[in-house]
Amino acid sequence: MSYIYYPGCSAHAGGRAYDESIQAIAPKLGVELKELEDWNCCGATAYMNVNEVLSFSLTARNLALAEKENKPVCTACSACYTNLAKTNVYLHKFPELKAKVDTALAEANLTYNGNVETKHFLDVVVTAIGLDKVKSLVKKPLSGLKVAPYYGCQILRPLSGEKDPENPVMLEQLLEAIGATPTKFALKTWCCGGSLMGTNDAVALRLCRNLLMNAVEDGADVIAVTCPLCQTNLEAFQPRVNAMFGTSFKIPVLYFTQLMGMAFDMPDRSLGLARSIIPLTVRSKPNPEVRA
Amino acid sequence: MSNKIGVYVCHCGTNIAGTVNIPELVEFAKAQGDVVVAREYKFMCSDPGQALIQEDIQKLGLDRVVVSACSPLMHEPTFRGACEKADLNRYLFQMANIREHCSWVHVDKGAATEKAKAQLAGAIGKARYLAPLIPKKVKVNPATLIVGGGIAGIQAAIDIADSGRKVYLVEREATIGGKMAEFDKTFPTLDCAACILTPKMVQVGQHPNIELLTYADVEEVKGFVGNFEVKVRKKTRYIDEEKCTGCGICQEKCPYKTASEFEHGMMKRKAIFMPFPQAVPKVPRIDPNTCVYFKTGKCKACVKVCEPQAIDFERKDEIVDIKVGAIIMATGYKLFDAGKIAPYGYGKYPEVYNSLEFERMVSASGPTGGDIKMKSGEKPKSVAIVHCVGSRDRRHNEHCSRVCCMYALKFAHLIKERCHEATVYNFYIDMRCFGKGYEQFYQRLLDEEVRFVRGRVASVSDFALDESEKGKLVLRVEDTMVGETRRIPVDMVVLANGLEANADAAKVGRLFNISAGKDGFYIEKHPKLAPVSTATEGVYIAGACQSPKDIPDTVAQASAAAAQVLSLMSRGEIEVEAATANIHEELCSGCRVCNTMCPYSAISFDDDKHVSRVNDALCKGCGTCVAACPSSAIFAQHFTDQQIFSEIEGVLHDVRA
Amino acid sequence: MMLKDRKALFERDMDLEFMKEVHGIPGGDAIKRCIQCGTCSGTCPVSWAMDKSPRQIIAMVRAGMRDKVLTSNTIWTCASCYSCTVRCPQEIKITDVMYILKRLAMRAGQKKAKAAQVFSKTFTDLVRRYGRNQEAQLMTRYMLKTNPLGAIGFAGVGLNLFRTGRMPLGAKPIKDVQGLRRIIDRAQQLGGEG
Amino acid sequence: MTFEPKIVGFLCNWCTYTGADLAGTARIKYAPNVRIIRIMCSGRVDPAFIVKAFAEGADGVLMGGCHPGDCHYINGNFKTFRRMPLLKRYLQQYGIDEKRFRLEWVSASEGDRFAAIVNEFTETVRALGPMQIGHEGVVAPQATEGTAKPVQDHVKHHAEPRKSVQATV
Repeated sequence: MSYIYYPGCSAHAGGRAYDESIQAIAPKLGVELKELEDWNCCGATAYMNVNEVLSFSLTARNLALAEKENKPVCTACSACYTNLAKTNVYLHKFPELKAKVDTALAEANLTYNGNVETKHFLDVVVTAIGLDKVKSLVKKPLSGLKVAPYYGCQILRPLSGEKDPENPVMLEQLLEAIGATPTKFALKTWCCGGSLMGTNDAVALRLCRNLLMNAVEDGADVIAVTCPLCQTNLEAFQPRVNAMFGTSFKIPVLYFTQLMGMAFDMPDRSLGLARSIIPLTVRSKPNPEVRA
Repeated sequence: MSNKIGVYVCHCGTNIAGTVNIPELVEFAKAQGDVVVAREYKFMCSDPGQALIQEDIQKLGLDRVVVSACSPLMHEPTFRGACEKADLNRYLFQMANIREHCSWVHVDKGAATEKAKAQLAGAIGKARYLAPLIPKKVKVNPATLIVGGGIAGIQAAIDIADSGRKVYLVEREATIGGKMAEFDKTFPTLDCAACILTPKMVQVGQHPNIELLTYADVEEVKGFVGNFEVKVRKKTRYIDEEKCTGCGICQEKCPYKTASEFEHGMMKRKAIFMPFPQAVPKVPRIDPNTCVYFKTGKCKACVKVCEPQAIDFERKDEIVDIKVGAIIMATGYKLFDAGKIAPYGYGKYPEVYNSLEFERMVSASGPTGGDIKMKSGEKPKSVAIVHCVGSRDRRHNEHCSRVCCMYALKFAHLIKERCHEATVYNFYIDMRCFGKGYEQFYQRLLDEEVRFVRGRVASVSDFALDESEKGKLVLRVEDTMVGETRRIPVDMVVLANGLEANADAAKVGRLFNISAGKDGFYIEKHPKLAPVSTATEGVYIAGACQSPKDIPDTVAQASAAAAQVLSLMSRGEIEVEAATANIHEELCSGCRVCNTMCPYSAISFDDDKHVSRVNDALCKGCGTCVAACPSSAIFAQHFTDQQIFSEIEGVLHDVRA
Repeated sequence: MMLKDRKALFERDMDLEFMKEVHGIPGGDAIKRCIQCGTCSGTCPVSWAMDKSPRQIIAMVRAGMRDKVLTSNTIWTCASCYSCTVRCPQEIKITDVMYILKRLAMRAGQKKAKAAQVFSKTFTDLVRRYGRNQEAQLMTRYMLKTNPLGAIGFAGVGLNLFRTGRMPLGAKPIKDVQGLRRIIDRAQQLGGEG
Repeated sequence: MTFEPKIVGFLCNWCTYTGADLAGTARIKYAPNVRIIRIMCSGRVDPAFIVKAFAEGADGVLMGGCHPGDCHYINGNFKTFRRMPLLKRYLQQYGIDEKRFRLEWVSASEGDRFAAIVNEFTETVRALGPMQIGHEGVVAPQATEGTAKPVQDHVKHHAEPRKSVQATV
């Protein structure tokens, strides 16, 4: 299976470990990822605030570049995913908007006809590759490891590969496939604050507090995430959460791709595990289910 | 041939006159050949309007009448009647639809007037070639079929049967009673549902004029108003209904149990069972999926104890053919599946109940004997009632389900009554208490200190933010009156599910030739003036199959439908369509193409004369055979090639000119 | 000023053009449908931090309260989690409506918009320069522009990210950054904003 | 002044005609170009009607019946459907662009859909431009009860699959 890979800006910064672990496991899964040539920032949420035409034009440039390759685009950053998918929908739904975007693209001799399919890497793994393939690659199942399956927002909403964005199951299914035990995690689709951490940290920190609390109360050993921004907010800002709420959280936050790599028994370096601020100490435990 | 055509243009108040230039249309009509008089009037359908026509027929000796007004489906009968009163054969009348098909759907006055002219010219064109026809009369079979044994079907059945006429009541389940049988109290009077329903059920069961066909489905409907032929499949109960005395010993002795559908799984029932003690008829049925005999061929515990030897494992379905003159559809509704709204946690949290489950819980004859308690056995200290679950929601049902506000209030009252110290919340978007005594009931609940929070609940979760929420179900909702988001922890959540059409409503409707709307509810002939009739003559609708309804409205509709049926019956005979097909024997080549074309096998073949013949008692006048006849030997009376060609020339008058 | 002594809101002071303006933007007309049920606010994970709930904002737009809407912190508190959008029983894309209002507020140069405005501007400037976002620069520049003191709080975080090689400081532009800038400038002009 | 196509619509009484009535009661606005002729069943529509309409100068013909399975007369619409390929071939023989003719199933509850179809078809026909009578060479068939006309026969033979074989040779 072959995709055009859109790393997104954070792949070279906050989300390096995400990018590294994806590059590591993709070949094993039989997924060919060809990085999009000369891609640009998708605009995240910031551009939407400034200028609609502009934000869609930015994403459209990436889609236009991808269209030349005529392969589906795959990204692992939820914000990038939403921007790419949403651009497709909007350009299709609002012709007058598309007209403007087209003129803008013309400035760089680009055209986009709306024929690029966009997918989140999690969707690719679970739907396109399939869990059987994943299971077949597991060498060191993460037995007994309790993982809080955190989806966050933009992988699910407004456009999602899931049947019911209110009640997603992909991540749980994947975690079970690699031998881990997903926790209930009532807040699994709740927001971590996203970029509010920059503009309104008091609010974002409280959201993170609730998520961390929920995960810890469920007895999770680690939180699995699908988005670099969630990872940074939940991990890098844990000390600030503790400072603000007098809590003492110290729970690792890893990308689902890193957990997969661990189960595939791949070297830590290749998975960027060293980039964890809060490292995962236990990798597997005597599985209560097994004992019972 | 020259005619004397009279043309009458209706203003319909401003409905037509507001868009179509009436004087221009009248002038246009006058200019058409054969038209001897053209008039306009505010409301042609009114008595003075009709008088206008009748006067002209008599004074000017009109031999054709054309009315340019609303849809013929609306007023053709009216004007045909008017003509006939003036001794002009009804089939010499033609209508041009310039309201539904013109003034109501077009904005540009010029264009609308042009189209109106074309429609009128078409009608005049057809009128030129109209021929008088004499409608045949056929006897009306005095029996009635009622589909659905809920309160609607029961009421209609009794009303009709009491008049001394035969009623066949077909019910899909093994007992009549429908949804109402599951209820405890009824709003706003709080009289117990069973107390008012069961006597009626018994009455139906014993009524000499009512034949009950329970655990049965209608499989085929043929014929037309006055003479329907219906095939009903009585699914086997593995019980001989004649022999069974309903003693119920088999039920006691049967060793195998499963979850009771009637109690929504909150209680067990046997493999041989009656849905509930008051079931009518008092005949159990065996559920082969639970009965071990069907798996292992052993047991037969029930057979051993059945004195009248009514149990017969070999018993097959039986097909019953019935003939009736009229049909009433009373197929009811289905409760919205709350599981479709994930954030409400139905099916996820044990203390989230849907409305019918709660009805059973509060019912004295239900699983808890009427006690309101949690799975733990304790009484809840706080209960949340959530309105509009699956109603007023574009993702599910756009319509308001009409009864939820009131039954939610009823629930609140019953909780207050049985768990005095419990706090009860109602979360609503709008309180809709429109019926007689309903607003007063709302007032009463306000006095009972039920907490009303105006806001649609966003989510129900067991995630606790602090001690006060631990072990509770937490509702997150905006109190829209305050404009603040609230987290409200409760012990129990009751969902006020909306009402929706049965999953197979459209399919069933097709059997009876009636259509269902996008929402799945059956479409009435006219929303105001013919609410229980349908587009198919002789088929009527009553109750929640037409739209969500409370019990009073359902019963009223049922009696209305019964009245429609009785008026049909008392006429004794009805006129059937005279516009049938007719074969010119001298032109018929005897190719028999039409024989196979006719959907009603109304065309037979005369082997001696080697020609086909139409049996006009069976012919419905669809005209399929006419279009197929290779030698133009068949006429569709009132829709002849000549009439339609002339109509075509008419609607295209402006191109030809 | 006279407004002060008024008790009621006078219809003549309502800005009905505002409502039309919002309706005119792709996705904006849907708010005509709102039945004020409050599902959006009840769903919103940050509604508790808003001075007006999303539902109230929609009501205020329909009433024509331009200033009250554009000065509310609500639109800047929205985290774009789209929870309201997938739950609204009237299928109104509330998150997109918030974007619309954010842009109108920025154009109106509202004070409340400042933080987000600076953030967005810093962000967009960086993208205009490099074609990609540089988180390190974004954070530092933004912090210094808004509240240098607040930066201290982030210092620890930044340090950790730096230590784990997650905040590279070097940055080089993408190949066709010129073409990208042309797109940006044209789009900006077409959008008639920013 | 733009070309306003004149379209003749043959609507079956039970579904499409009622659906059009619903569009009316719901006040759904649509293009005024279709002049409606009511027949009891789409099965009644003799291909000769359609040819007649074109011959009289119609720019398009719209035909509406009940959805398959919903026919008030059990299966008249199915028989109509079976005639269509032959009708289209027939139109071609007369040099009439088959895009000028459309068959649609519209139920009694699809007022909005009826309006949409009328608008769309009107635009299709507008794009095709006016029918060139004579040019597209159509002979107007006449009513033929009693005396079968050649055109008529031709249609009718084609109209009936089982006869078409011997008719075409």
